[in-house]
Amino acid sequence: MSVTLALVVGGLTSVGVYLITSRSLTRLLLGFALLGHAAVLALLAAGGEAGERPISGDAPVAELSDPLPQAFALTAIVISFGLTLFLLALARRQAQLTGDDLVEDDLEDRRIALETEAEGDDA
Amino acid sequence: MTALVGLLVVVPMLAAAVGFVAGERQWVRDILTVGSLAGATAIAGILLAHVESEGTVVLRVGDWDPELGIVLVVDLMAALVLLVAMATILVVQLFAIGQRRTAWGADPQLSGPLLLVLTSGVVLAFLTGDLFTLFVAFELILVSSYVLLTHQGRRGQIRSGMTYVAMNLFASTLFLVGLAIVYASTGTVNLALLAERIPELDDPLRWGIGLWFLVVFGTKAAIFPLFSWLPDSYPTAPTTITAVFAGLLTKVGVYVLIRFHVLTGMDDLGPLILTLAGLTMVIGVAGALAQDDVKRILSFHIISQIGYMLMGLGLFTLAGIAGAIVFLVHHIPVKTVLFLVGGLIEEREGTSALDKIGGLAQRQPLLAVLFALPALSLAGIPPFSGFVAKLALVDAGIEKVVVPIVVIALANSVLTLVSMVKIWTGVFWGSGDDESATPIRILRPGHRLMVGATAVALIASLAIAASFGPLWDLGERAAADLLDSRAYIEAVVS
Amino acid sequence: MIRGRSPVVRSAIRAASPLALLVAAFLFFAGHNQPGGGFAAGLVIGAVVALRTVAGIGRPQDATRWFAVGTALVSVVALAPLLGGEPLLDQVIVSETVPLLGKVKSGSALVFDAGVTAIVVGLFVAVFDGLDADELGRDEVQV
Amino acid sequence: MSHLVGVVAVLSLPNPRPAFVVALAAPLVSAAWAASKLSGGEVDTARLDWVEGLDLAFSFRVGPLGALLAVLVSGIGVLIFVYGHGYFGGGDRRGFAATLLAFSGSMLGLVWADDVWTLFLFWEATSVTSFLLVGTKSTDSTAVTAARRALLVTVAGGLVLLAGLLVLVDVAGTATLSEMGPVTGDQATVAAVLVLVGAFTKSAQLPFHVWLPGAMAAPTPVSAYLHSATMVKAGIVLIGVMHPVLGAVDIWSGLGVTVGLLTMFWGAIGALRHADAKLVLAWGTVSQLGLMTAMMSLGSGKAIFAAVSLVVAHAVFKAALFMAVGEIDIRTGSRDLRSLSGLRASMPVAFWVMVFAGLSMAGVPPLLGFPAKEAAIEASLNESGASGDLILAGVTIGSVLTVAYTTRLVLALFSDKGGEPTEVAPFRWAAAAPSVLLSVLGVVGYVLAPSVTDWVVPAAATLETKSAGYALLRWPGLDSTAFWISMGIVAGGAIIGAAAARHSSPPETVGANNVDRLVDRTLDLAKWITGRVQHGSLPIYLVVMALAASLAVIPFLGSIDADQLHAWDRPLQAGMGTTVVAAAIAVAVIRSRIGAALALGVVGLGVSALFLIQGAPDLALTQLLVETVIVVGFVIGLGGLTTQFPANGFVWRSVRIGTAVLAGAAVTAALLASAENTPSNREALVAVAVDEGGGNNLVNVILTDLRALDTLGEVVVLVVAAMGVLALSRADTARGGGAPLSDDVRKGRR
Repeated sequence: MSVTLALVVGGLTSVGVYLITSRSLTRLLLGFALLGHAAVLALLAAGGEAGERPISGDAPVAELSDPLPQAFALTAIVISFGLTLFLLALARRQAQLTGDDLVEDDLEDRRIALETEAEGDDA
Repeated sequence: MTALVGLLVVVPMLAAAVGFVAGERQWVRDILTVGSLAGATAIAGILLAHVESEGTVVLRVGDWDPELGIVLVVDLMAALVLLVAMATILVVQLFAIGQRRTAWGADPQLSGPLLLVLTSGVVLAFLTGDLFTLFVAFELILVSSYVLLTHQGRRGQIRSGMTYVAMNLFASTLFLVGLAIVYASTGTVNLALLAERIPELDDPLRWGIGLWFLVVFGTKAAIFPLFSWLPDSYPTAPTTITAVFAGLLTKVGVYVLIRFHVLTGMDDLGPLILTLAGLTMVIGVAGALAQDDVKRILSFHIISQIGYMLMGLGLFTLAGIAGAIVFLVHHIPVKTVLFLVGGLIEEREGTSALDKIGGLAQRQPLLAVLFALPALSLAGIPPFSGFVAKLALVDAGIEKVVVPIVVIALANSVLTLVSMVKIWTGVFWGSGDDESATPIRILRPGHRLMVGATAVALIASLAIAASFGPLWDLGERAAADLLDSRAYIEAVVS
Repeated sequence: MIRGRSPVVRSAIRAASPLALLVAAFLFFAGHNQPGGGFAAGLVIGAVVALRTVAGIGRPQDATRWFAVGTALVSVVALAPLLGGEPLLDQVIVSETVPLLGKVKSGSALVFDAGVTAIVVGLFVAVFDGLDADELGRDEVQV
Repeated sequence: MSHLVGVVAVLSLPNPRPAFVVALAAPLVSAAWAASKLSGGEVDTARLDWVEGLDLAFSFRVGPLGALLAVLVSGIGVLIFVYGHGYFGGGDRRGFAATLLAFSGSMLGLVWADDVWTLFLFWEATSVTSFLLVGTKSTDSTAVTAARRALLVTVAGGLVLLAGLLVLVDVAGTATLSEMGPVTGDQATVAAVLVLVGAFTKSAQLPFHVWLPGAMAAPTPVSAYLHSATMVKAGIVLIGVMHPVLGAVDIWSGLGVTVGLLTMFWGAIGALRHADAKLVLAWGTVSQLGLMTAMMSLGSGKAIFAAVSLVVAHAVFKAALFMAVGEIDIRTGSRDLRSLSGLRASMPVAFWVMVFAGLSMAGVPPLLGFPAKEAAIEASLNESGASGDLILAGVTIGSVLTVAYTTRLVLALFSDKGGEPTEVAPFRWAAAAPSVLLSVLGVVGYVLAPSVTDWVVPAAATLETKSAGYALLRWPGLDSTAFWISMGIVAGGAIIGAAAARHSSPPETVGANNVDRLVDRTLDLAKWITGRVQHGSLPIYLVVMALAASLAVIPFLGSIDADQLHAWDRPLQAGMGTTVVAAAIAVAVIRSRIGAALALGVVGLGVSALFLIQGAPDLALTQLLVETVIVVGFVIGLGGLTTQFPANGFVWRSVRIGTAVLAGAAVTAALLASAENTPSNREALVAVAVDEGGGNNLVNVILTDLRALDTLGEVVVLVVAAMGVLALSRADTARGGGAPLSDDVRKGRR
């Protein structure tokens, strides 16, 4: 396993996690895009060492890169592509409704949490 | 038999596609959805009968060697859960047709086909013998549920949908990383081969894989502390959608958790899983007690009940896993009925908030019965299915002498009952805010279908209680097959 | 941005369209032996269709049609073997040599790939239709 | 079985009027059947297997005890339905009658059960149906609270019982009661305690008695039924049927007798203080149950005999007393001992019923209560040693108080308080007749004591063979110690009762409040926990998830093998990797939306380059195209928003950064640990790809053929996502409106 690749995956994950824990939906989206990259690179890294492009006849079989993780990665890219577009639409809808793109808290949860916080202050 | 398996996966997708383009022709969609779901239920029934007598059915998609291609495996556990799941979705779809075009229903143009996509995802998740296909199945389920949750574009739905999407998307990312880890260390994603190779790995690596997938599947299954998306998102969705989600989706998570962790021999994670099971039960029921809305109470109950199934898994004994499987089977229809009743209440009263409703037992005695029976089942009162399922699990716990989880499981029953009583006294007894002002809607023609569908689901759950003897035998055999991974490996590889 | 619909942009898009379609065709057929394939082809065609729609060239398209065609193609490939008693998605292969592209596989995998292409194009139509449906309102578009 | 038919029949009645009459048929049949078996006859059994794998079955066994109890349950049931018809007068009572019938059926099932699970089933069924019965006046919050309390206490007790039964089945090796032999040992002790606690909750023993007085919020037919022959007797019956199995456990009789006697005392005190006639009876029931519990768990032949006799006598007189008080209630609108006046003249029937039934309760001849009480005293006398003396003292004091509260009740209820006599509504036959019949039965039972003995003795003998020799004595003779104690009790009790007749100081219902408070506290605690765990804030959830995933990685650290690692596959990889990470950091740091989107594009390009370096041109191509679309989509889709991202607080930011670093490290570690790549079979793949897949591009062959199913799923995902985008963009904005977040919620934001 290439340490560089593992580190790149780790770095992308870090920034991705930092972004998705933001209140801004746009950053949430950016974060998921980065996490998607991280996941795909991880799959690729799982295929072992770099090699020739996996096209039969280009090189001896042993020198080709492992095509299976690449196929996984491709499927993953496409799926996360679709979901990112959907998230984009969600964020846009949210912006339409509230005028900003901030993630809202769940009102009912907040109500219950606040109720008990108030009681906690008394005790 | 394998042709049937193929149909089961692809036909719902095809029907969904036709449904998307059917435009205003609602009858086309109705025929398609009901038809393909009824077909799926029938196929599931045939498969169960076949698997029960002839053993596991394996479909090699595209006729490829399992080392290279994808396999779909129908073993006893899959067939059992599949039948219940298909029948449940069918009933909910009938309910949805009855509920069409009300404030509480979903957009019929989308919801029918989306439900079918969801169905195909569920089928695939139950049947696949391949970890990457499982990922795809999850994505099918998730993307259709994202859209089902949010397609009306209401503010609350967008908010809760965002929570749902974000948490599950994160879990999907983790899933992919998990796949990378698994592939890197074993060179395959085929479950049967994994069942062979993972147990041979070094302990740390094996534990790491087990824990990682516990997080991934645990998020789908809504276990502690990864459940937060569930109670926020479920109550805002239209009834029919919540009913399917509640009955089914978390159970898919539990199902794969059981499948993966048992097949790959992760029994040393048992104590941890038991701890999580206890916490899941307690936190879930605490949430249910804290809520003041029918749908929210019911949502938290899902979490609490997931704890029981997790408990069965955590025991890693034959009785425990069999208990988890039968609990799963019992829980799907019960939960669905409860949510459908929640929908009926909302439909009749215009809200599901406890303090705004009252006295329904007098006005709607049938609804009271429809609620009371599954509620008692959920609380584990005999002779309903919930009692036997819980008894089986508690029995398994006592057998392995894990006292704390047994105590929690029993105490949890009382608390479950408290919250059910809360709904009962709030909704069916007492009086509403202002009785004269309570809107009693005019019965629409679809109402009868809605009540009928709910009743059918209830009868199904009662039938499960009545036939628990054979069910338990099946559950035990399914658990035995799972625990002895050699059978699974042999069926797939040879 | 694209909203501007300046004549220059429009002509550019007009001119680029056939070229892009050609590229897409190449990607599609080369896919089995070279990098490319149905998905990549779909992305290119989709981009063209989307650009044309947004720039106001040609009528807006109905994404669901594309989906219908695409899903029908892939489903047929998936289910057809069942009729012959073969397992799900068992494929038939006929390879032929075509000038420029070399050996090209045709048969069910090609149909399957075509389905993928259609769906990707539909995705583009839907998304650009959706995201472009109405502006965000109050705020000025700031780029 | 006939009860089930009855429930269905009552519910399906077209006309509500004859509900009670129809309902009555079922218990009449079972009472008649059971009565025919009273004087011996064969033991009837029935068994229906349910879940054989778990040893669950419906199993019944009707012996002498079952027959005797069934006669009580069904016989009094019949009278209750007659009484109910009179009590309610009219209105649609189908639901009520059906529930009552279901309850009565459950009770029969309970006394007939021969399998612990069957027993448990009906045990819970009585809890649930009694909940519905107590809450009959569902709009009355007192009734609802009382119903909830009763349900919680009895069901919680039921679960304790369940645990006990599970342990018991484990020790005894069978779930069938008639097959269980005596068990002892540690496990048996655990089972014994658990089973006793379960019995205490149902039979309202200290400290679980709190639900019973509250349950008086129910209509009187319910109280009369639940608290005489049925519900509360379930615990006594349980102790009885468990006696042959668990009686030998050391703690069994000690615990049972102690709790029983304390309850007897405490209940009597309660009965002496209350001013509501029904509550007096309720507390009296608690007290009487204490005596029965003590006798049943004492376990000697005489004691068991006494317990069974008391069960019979108590059922008869307590039902009569409740019915009479209920009659007073409906005809005067009050049950207050302090205000009712002149009833002796205006309600003679009720008066005489109360006198006779009361005397029976006090244990005065010539009434059935007398020989039963005598048996209890004799049983206490039989006990030797200090504990025997204590038991005797307890029973004596308790009995004195029993006489006292009975005397007080009758005197106070029917005395003239001066002033106008209370107005009384017209007489109703159906409401009075059953109580008259029952009070007459008290006398008849005394007269026919030998026959009663013939029924009680075999019943008691099924629990304890030594009970066989005893008999209910009409006249024990002047040389009997027990007789003189009895007489002393009556005299002493009468004096105290008469003195107390004018006083009442209703005690605070401390116990009941405690249960309610416990429930409230639990709810508060639940809210607190929920408030902590379920913040409703997505970022916090995601942090939790990321941390959970990071924790999951800990084991990986142990399996990183440096030999499997190399710095980079190709030097270019290192350069490109650095670029990607730098661009990613830029995405996070740039505060303008468009800038961040462009930085994301750079990351995408870099990743494509990494793909190329790795030998994955298909991925590189696709990634490039996808990235372009996403960046463009970003700009079109969200371009209209304000350009700047909001800043947030230092603490929260630190948490985020910490979590992010941890998660990144975790993923890196996991990948490094899993490096021992088992070679995949590339050779086989290449072979089939070319021969059977018909293509040289292996990735493409995999996608369209080998793993076409994945691709199929993938494109469906795309379709659905696109449908979602369309639906969201077309959603009607007006429908989605809503109030902006309230300020207090905003404060909760991070």
